[in-house]
Amino acid sequence: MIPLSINEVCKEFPDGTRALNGVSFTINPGEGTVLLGSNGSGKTTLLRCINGLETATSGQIYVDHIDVIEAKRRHARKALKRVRLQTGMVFQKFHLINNLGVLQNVLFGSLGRTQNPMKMFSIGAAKEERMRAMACLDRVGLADLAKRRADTLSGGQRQRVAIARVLMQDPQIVLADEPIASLDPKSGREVMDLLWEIVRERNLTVVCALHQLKIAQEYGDRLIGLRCGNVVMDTPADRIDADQLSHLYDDDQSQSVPAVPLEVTP
Amino acid sequence: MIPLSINEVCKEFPDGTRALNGVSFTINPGEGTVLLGSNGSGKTTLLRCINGLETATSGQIYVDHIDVIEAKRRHARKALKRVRLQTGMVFQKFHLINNLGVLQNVLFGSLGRTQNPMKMFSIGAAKEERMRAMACLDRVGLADLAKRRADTLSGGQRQRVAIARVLMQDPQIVLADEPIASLDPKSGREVMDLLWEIVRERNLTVVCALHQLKIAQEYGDRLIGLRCGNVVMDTPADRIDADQLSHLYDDDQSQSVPAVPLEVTP
Amino acid sequence: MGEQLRRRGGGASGWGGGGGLIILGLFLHGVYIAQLTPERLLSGMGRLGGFLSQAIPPDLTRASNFFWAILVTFEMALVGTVIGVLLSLPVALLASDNTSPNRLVRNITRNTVAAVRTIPDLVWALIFVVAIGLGPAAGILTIAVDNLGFCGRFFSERIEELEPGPVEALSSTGASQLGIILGAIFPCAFPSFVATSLYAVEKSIRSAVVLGLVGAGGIGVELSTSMRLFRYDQALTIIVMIWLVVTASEQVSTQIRRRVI
Amino acid sequence: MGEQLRRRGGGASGWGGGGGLIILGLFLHGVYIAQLTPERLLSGMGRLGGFLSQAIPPDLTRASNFFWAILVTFEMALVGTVIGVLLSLPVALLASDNTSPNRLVRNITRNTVAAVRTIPDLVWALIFVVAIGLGPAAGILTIAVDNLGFCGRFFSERIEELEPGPVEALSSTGASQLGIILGAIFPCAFPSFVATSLYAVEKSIRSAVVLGLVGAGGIGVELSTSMRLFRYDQALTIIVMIWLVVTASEQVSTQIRRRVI
Amino acid sequence: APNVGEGGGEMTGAGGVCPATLRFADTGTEGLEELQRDFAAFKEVLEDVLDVDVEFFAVTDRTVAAAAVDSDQVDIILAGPSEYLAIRSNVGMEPVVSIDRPGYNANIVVLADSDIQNPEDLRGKSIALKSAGSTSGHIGPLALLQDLGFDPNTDVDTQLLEDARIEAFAAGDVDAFGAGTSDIRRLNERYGEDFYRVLVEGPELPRDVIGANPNIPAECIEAIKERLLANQERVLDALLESSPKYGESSLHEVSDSEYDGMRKAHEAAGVPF
Ligand SMILES: Nc1ncnc2c1ncn2[C@@H]1O[C@H](COP(=O)(O)OP(=O)(O)OP(=O)(O)O)[C@@H](O)[C@H]1O
Ligand SMILES: Nc1ncnc2c1ncn2[C@@H]1O[C@H](COP(=O)(O)OP(=O)(O)OP(=O)(O)O)[C@@H](O)[C@H]1O
Ligand SMILES: [Mg+2]
Ligand SMILES: [Mg+2]
Repeated sequence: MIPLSINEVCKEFPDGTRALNGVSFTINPGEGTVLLGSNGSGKTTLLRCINGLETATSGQIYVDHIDVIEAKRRHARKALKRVRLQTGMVFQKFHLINNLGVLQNVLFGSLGRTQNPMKMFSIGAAKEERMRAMACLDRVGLADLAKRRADTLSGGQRQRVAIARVLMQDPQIVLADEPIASLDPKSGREVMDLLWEIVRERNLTVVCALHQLKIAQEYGDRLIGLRCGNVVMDTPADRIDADQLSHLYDDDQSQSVPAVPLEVTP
Repeated sequence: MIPLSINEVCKEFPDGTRALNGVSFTINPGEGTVLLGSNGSGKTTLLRCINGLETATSGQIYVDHIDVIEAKRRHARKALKRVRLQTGMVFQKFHLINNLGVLQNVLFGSLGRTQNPMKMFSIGAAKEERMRAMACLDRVGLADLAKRRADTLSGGQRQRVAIARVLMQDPQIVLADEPIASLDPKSGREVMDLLWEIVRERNLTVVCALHQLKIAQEYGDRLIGLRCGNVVMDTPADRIDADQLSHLYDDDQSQSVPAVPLEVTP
Repeated sequence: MGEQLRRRGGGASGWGGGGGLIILGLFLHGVYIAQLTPERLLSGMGRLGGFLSQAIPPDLTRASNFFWAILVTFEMALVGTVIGVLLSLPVALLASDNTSPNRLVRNITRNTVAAVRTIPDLVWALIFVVAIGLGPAAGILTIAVDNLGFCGRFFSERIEELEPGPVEALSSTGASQLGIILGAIFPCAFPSFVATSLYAVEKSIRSAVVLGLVGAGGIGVELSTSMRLFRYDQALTIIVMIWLVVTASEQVSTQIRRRVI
Repeated sequence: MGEQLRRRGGGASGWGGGGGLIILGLFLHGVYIAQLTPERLLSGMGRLGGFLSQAIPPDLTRASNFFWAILVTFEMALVGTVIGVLLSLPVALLASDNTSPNRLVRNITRNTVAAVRTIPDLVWALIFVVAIGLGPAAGILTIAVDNLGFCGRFFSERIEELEPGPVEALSSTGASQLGIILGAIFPCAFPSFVATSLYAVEKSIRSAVVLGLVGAGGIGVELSTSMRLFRYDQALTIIVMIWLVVTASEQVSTQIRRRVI
Repeated sequence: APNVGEGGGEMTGAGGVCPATLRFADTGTEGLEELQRDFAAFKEVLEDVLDVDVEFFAVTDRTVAAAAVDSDQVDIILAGPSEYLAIRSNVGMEPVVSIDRPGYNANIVVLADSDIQNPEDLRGKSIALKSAGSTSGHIGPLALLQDLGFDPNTDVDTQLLEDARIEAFAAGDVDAFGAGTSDIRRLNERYGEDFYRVLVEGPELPRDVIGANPNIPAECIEAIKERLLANQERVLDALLESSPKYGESSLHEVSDSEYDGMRKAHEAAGVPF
């Protein structure tokens, strides 16, 4: 199975905002990790660096023994593709293709695996792929909406379609950026159940950014807390203490002030 | 103060989806109401009907003694404007103007009040308006980011800018569509505190769609539960029972199946 | 509901099907009369050499004259485009589904813009010559009207494609139509408007032959004279010079767009 | 950071300031030479009456001839535009910041497209006549190349303006560039591509004078002949007929766009 | 010349000396301006007289016509005098027959109430012309000025106004107008004969030419010439159906030297060949 290892990763945006400030941790196969941290602490940035959507400024990220940062910097397509095939992402803002159908959006999950992308369009798709996509939709409870256009769905429905897309991709690592932010409590739990079911079943690795502490403690094997782009907490979920948690969201530097190094300000 | 009264409101979308199925309730001034319901139960649709962004198919909605649905149908601009001046909205997807600055976005909150919209651009804005906007930003803890472009903010930061915009608008009724969905727990509470503080202070009316039951019970004076476009629960927050709540998210008809009347299906 | 959707789709494609068949027929007949066989294309390639040899090397003797002509053309194109773009903004708002006060106004505006586009350059040039006499002014107005037709349509399409979110956000504050336009529509459409306008300047430089028609000089006359007198080498010089100006303005345009996107 | 941002902004506006000043100077000089005084405009209005009276009422005697000429022109414009649009798709992908394999390819493509646009109709007509002889084929290819320049640029701009979200979503599945293009870029840009292409057909009908250059006939020749012979009443008939065709195609275009937006 | 007669390949036309198909382009002499755009009769007569298939193109641009000759895409061409010279010197063209057009000349006119009373007053004035290389709208008037002792490039302000020339002249935006016969007729139609004054009237201009691509065999050119001259009535009647300007025309044998005067005029105009 594929380990994920992150070493001293920094990310500075072109405008000088420093979102990650030397993040390091290693996740064991099959570990369900929850990423906590206040708004702007760098969770999204970290997840995007892992699958190479964002190029980290320094450090190493190993997925399947490939250094993502290096691959990204050298524009090594093949390496990057291998990384991405193995990492599925659920975005905070869903990122569906709005003017296509729901089933089509799910079918796109397996776009990385096919040689011929034409095969992934609902008209030309092989029957078995369509069946798989329907099964994925069914698993998130939206089989009835397969033919709807994605932009007529409610927020929560969209989020589930995005999750179905990742199921379709069938990756080894799932990166989930607040996957249940817009789901109702019951659906949220169902989705978490679903994610964790797959993790257990296939011994996958999950990194999931969450704001719901209760859910985080309930589902996560391990909780990693970010603050101003630093790892300030990293414990098994059952050994967490309330103090640590509340410290994570402390006001002073972390949330309202962006994660900018002080020396840049005049 | 302004009461909000909703009577037998139905909404059918052009494609036949029936999102609201005869919703009625009246909210007393200063009442903090929380709207609960599973994904697709019609919360967003209801809120959008209240300020006339969506035209309800039938029924009456009275804001400030004006029938919104009627006004909308007759394209009565003045009436609609009066309604909208009094109702501030926080959107699920923030809806900031991405390529403008944060302060500018907040300034737009008072666009409805000015005769001359040119005055609302940060360059031409009156000093006092700018000061007010800065104060609103400060209240959501983002005063430092006033000059950033809105699209460089994190999800949570954007949500807070959207809330600052509503503060700037200073309405009598606040319609909030999952205002804390992407906020971290501490900020989420802060925002709820903020909203409720204003509600109490100015005796405003809030209707707030939420998925966090705990927060709903803690803040709401009254909880209204929607299911398939029907009100299935309407109780003071302190008299809620767990059974009722869990029933709200029951699987059978409510979530995966869209709120479509059965007779439409062949 | 599935059924309903399908029925709706079916009806639409039935209607579109009729129109589609006619268009397909016209298209196929067009292909037929073109007789555009691959062999013809291939054998043609060989013949181009002789033609090109007449244009290469470019004749640079009059390059400095051309430079001034291009500069003047650029100035007039710029003024004309600015006028056209400014007029296009309100027109586009009136012509767009989501900003027009009502259907009637929208249809009238849209058809008027289409009519403005249909009337050829030449006619506009004549109209303005009759009205205000020969000279740069007539040329500038012709360019302005040309761009009104072009930008009016493209601005309007862009406005119709905007995400509804920001507009709804400002509507919900009770903002007036003007407030929404200035606060949400223009900022969101701005990058696209800038790009379209920059293209319009470029287009006007190229189509500045019209400036020659009205006695305002410019590079258009030079180019058409060179071509008519078979001075391909001189024409090539002009084309290259225009291309340089266009490329330079593309650079500026890219810079500007990068800043506004 | 505020400081930094400001400094960056300052530098940029310093650079842009220089270019901006030059452009402003050219613009002002353009305004100056135009001498476009309000009195001139006003007094000009009066003179238009005589001009219009020659055009009204339209002369319908040759309307049926015109109808066939417009139909033929439409066919050829359609074929030319389809070719041009199909060629534009890959070209636009190579020319866009966010889809081009690298900067070099992007710059080369972009400048080539600009060059294609700079070369006038007449020159393309010459090239195609040399290559494949007089007739509709040369006209169609000229229209195609013209549209390649136009659509290549507009498609590319649209692609650069797309929201990054859907593209990132597909990238993150490990999709190849082709997969991303087919799955995210084309669907998201589709409404805009359709609108641009429909405009391109319209534009080609109007600019189909090029078909006359190469002996393929069409309405462009009729119109320019009418104008040259001062048969304004006949010209008006043609303009109105083109306008009707354009309006009809706008209707179809609106229908199509409403379905794809 | 692989392309000559590519339509048939064999030399079966005009009694076995010409290609089976001849491609004929009318450059519209001065654009297509005078043409009624109906060449069906002319094409039919040509096919009958020459005993070939004729592929006919009405081309609206002289440059395109020249390019078509140059690349052997066209065999026979009907051209105005200055186009003949331009095409001949640039890509080659053999004159076959010429067509005269009685009364076809260039003039310089001014508005009736103009201060300009005699040609000498034109010095320093602006004069509207048509387009570069046009026989009656550019070369002809410039030759007149040259004969008057002007240097047309410096002593007067010439403006090439194409289709706006008549309106501009009528509006008084220019002082004078170099008008061909057809321009005069249009002035008469639109503004009446009292509207303007002919200041200088030029001599009759050289004849239009039917010319052949130099790659056409000499026997074929000779055969075409004979057949055209022998059937002059029918050919001219058919031609008249396509264009009224050939009203009192007749066909003539032609030699290139006929156009030497025109060559000089071109030189004087600053556009030598
Ligand atoms: N493109 C960008 N340019 C500049 N700064 C950015 C950009 N994207 C993010 N940032 C900044 O980087 C920091 C980390 O952002 P990130 O989105 O990773 O936070 P997050 O932990 O996901 O927050 P949230 O919980 O609100 O989603 C924030 O200060 C944010 O403003
Ligand atoms: N424009 C539309 N066209 C058709 N159906 C729509 C449209 N917008 C919403 N719907 C449908 O209306 C129903 C109610 O949607 P709504 O967005 O109001 O739900 P919600 O309660 O806000 O859900 P969530 O908690 O997921 O945000 C859903 O079934 C949805 O699919
Ligand atoms: Mg985030
Ligand atoms: Mg909702």
